[in-house]
Amino acid sequence: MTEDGETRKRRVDQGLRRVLLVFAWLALLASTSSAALAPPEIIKAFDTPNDAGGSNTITWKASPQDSLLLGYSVKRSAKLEGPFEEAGVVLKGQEEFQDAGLTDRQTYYYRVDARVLGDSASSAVAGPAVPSAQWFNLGRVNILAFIMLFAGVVLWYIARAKKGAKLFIRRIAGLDAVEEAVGRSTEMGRPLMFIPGLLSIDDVTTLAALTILGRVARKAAEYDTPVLVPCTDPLVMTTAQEIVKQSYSEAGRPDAYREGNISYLTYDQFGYAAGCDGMMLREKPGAVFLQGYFYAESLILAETGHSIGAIQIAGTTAVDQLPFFVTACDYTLIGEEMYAASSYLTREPIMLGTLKGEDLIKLLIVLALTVGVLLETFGKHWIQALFQ
Amino acid sequence: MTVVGIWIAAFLTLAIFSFLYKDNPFYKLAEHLYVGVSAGYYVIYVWSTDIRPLLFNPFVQTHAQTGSWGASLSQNAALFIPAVLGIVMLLRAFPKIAWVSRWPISFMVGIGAGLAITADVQGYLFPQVQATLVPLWVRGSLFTTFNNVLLFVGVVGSVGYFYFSREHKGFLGGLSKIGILFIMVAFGASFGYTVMARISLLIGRIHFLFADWLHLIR
Amino acid sequence: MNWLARLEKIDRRWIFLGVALVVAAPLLLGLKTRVDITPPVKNTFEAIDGLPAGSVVMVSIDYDASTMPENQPMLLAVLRHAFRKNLKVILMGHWPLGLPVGTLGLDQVAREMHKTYGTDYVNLGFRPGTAAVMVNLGTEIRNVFPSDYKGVPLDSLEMVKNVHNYNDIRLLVGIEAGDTYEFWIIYVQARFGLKMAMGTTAVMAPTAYKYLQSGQLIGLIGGLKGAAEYETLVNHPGIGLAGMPAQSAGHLLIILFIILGNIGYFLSRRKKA
Amino acid sequence: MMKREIPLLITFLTGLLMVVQFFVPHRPIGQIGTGVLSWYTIIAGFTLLLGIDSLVGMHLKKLQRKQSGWGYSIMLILGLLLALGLGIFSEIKYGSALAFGSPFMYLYTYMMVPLQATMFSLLAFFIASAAYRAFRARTLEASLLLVAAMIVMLGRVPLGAAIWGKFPILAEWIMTVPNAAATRGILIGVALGGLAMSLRILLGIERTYLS
Repeated sequence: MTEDGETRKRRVDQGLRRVLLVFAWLALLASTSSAALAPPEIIKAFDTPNDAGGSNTITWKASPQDSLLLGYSVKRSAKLEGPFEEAGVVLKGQEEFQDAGLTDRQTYYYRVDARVLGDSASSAVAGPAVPSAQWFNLGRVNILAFIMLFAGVVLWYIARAKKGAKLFIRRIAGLDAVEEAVGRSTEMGRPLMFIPGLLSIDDVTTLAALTILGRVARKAAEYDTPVLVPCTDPLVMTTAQEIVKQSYSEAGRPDAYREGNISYLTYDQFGYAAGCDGMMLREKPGAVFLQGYFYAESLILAETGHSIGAIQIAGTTAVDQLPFFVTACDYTLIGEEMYAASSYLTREPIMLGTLKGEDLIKLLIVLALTVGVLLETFGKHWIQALFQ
Repeated sequence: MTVVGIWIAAFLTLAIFSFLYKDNPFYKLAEHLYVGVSAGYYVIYVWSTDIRPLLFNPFVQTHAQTGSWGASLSQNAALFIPAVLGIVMLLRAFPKIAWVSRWPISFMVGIGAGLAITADVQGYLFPQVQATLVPLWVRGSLFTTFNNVLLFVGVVGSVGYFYFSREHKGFLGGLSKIGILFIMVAFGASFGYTVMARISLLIGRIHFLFADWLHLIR
Repeated sequence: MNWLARLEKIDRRWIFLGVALVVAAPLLLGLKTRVDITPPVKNTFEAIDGLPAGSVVMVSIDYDASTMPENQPMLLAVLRHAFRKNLKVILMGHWPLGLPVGTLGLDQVAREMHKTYGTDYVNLGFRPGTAAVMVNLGTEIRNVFPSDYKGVPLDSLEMVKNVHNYNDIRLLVGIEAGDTYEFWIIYVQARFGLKMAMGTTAVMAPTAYKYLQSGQLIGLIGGLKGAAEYETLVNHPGIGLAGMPAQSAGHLLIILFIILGNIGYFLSRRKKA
Repeated sequence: MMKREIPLLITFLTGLLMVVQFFVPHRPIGQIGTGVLSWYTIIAGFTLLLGIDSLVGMHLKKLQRKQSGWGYSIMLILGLLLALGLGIFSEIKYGSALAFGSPFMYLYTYMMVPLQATMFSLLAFFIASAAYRAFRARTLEASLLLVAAMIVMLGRVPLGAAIWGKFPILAEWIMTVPNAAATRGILIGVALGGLAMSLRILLGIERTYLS
């Protein structure tokens, strides 16, 4: 098309668009001025279920002209006849509103207005609705049931383990490498480095990492190899200091423990990465353990660790970062393997008992999945409903 | 001031990049400055966004409302608990009574573990299981049927990979093999997916150097 | 050693150099690429383009340094467009650490287009309380921002003397990296009917799309690609457009290195066999 | 007892309380969660001082012993003092260190931002070197990793679509079907493992953190 043709086409386009716009406005005007603006229908107002009180829920069916609206305004009154005041506004397309900040055991009435600029249409009044608090969240009963089932199974296996039942757990590849890594570092006369991730001790992944640190430090103490633990969280630092100290005394070498090896760097994500990188380059650890919860800094650490020729054993439950550890490290404990590792390394029967419990629940979940998809295939949503 | 700031920023940027060649004094300088400045930065940041609004402001506000420090102290008495636990934490620095710091540590571990129990079930387990419950046969769409079957097999396979109670031989061996294949595809895919965002970051830095610092480009 | 087998062990510093070159070169050379203009970006452009000179546009900085590479190009392109059309710009933000970043961009574009503070643009700064701030601006801007970011009273600034609330603002452009834009829609679009367009990171764009479909947003700029489109429309190539060939080249280079590595691997394996 | 049993009891009780408040919306139990979390934030805030103590102690020691690189330790401590000094000054003068235009924010804009952004951008280099090294078709698994990565990479840029129009669609399919399936499997495992770990901690079976 020539440029001339293109301009012409654009002009026609614009003209068309203008005409359409005028029509749209006319339609809107017609719908608003002639009081044809349809209000929302089927208004329901009731106490919000499963809450701490002070809140009502209002639902409605959207106005037939929903697409033309600005939104809905929910109005509240203590009396059926009013006066109504605005409780809140919601966007078009929505059919529910929670009115919070109310007084329990008081009566409220509601009305929902469909709004356009400069006009609105009111629905019928709904109510009375009386807010109150509940003692148990019925919507979470399935979660409670699952947790009780899980705890029951785990406790049963622990009891069996205590009675001396033999519990088999398969080998986990990354774990056997721990000993090898410590040994190789020692041969090369280099220290070990343990990076416990970015989170604090309220994160269970970090606690699992610290358990692994305990075992690594124990081995290192036997070989008399120093363990460097740079931390980004002061609580992780103090806890790690205690753990490593304990491991050294268990190995009968409390004198070899150096608190300064377990240090705080900075709370800043990339500042921590910069500090760890610098430490790797200068201390040249023979093995680097990247265990814990990591974010984007994972690959910065793992690539630097690789460049100094260290054996790297990673482990994290951060699914987003697993691809980078898998590509850049020698061994990676993937997700649950890391939790398993922390119990596996202790070799205590009770710990293995909890692993067995997890596996039984896993079987049940696979069973539920299998039955569930079959039921779904026939249009039944029973299993689906259990996990709502 | 802006010009000075840009020169500082440019110097630090280049100093960090120099690390890609090898460790050198510039990187060491930038690294140590970074660790020092950011460690200090977070002390101020945490004071300004956590300690002051959460611990001190409630006392000041109640005092402003009631006009009495007594009322302020009694109404916000609960805040003494974290304040005391926080100070107890600092006793770690004194070896003889360091063991007291285990109490706040236990408190924090308890919060984390307690929250994780319900959050793991509500936030991870149930939604993931629910999203996998798809019909294995979708009338009229062979493609959706294929995808759904693949999804189911992939989920069961990768769950199977994490089964520890038995050697991965026989049926379980096959299942976990399927699982690990799926996992590898997933890792490759998310690796590839991230490349774009990472290159964007580098574009941002290089643009800073060329435009804001050197004015080579507009 | 066979040179082909050497492909298996390229020093990673060559790779680093390659990445730096393919990303820097398109930026430095100002390589031009064509990007297809998508309707959401075009609509944003036309919304600004259609405003009469002197109209007030509000720009909200709802991101911080971490997403700067994606968000900043959008900000620059939109500001350039607004200033070229002689629109008045009010800048503000809901992210405490975002405003320094937004101000950098505003000052840069204003300097480059010879605009004066107080008559052509005003920087209000940041106040905490996202939704509350948004709602209060609907009655009187001075209730929230009695003065600008430097403490100059608003009434002494020529441009905003007669600007009191959303009625005096023709369009809001939010540059977004989180869910703040949904607050804008819920508290301002729905309540006051203010027209708005958003520039979001690429990750957020699919979610934001639903507001576009419902007509609550008149336009959407998604990620570096969206910024590149806008730069094309304002005919001022910037980091977004230059970034497109850099992205493609970066991806291609990585793939190339993977292929080279595999060639080296197979050759050396055949040799051993 | 004070050193082990009481801490274990504290863990158990706080943990139990957090579980209970999840199920009981009624006042005051349902509100404990948010209250306790702000307590947590306060305590964690205090611990930063422990970190500073460790960091400064380590570098002062380096200085005293004139260990290699002690010059950098001076820079580190100066940086720390600079941030603290500007922060306290800004707190007093501007009411908040994070107030716009304060010297503390100047430090943030011209030191923290470029340092963070540059460290972050190193990933563009490392993602390339890691891909080159690890993506070798050694085994079936490695080949899948490699092929999936290449397809998704090509599907994300205009260039890929120019080579073969279907790349974006194929990439999208890999992300939404096989990738989603595996991620789901991993997440189910992580959830169960985390649940068991939390349970072990509450019951006092896992007590390494109290060594």
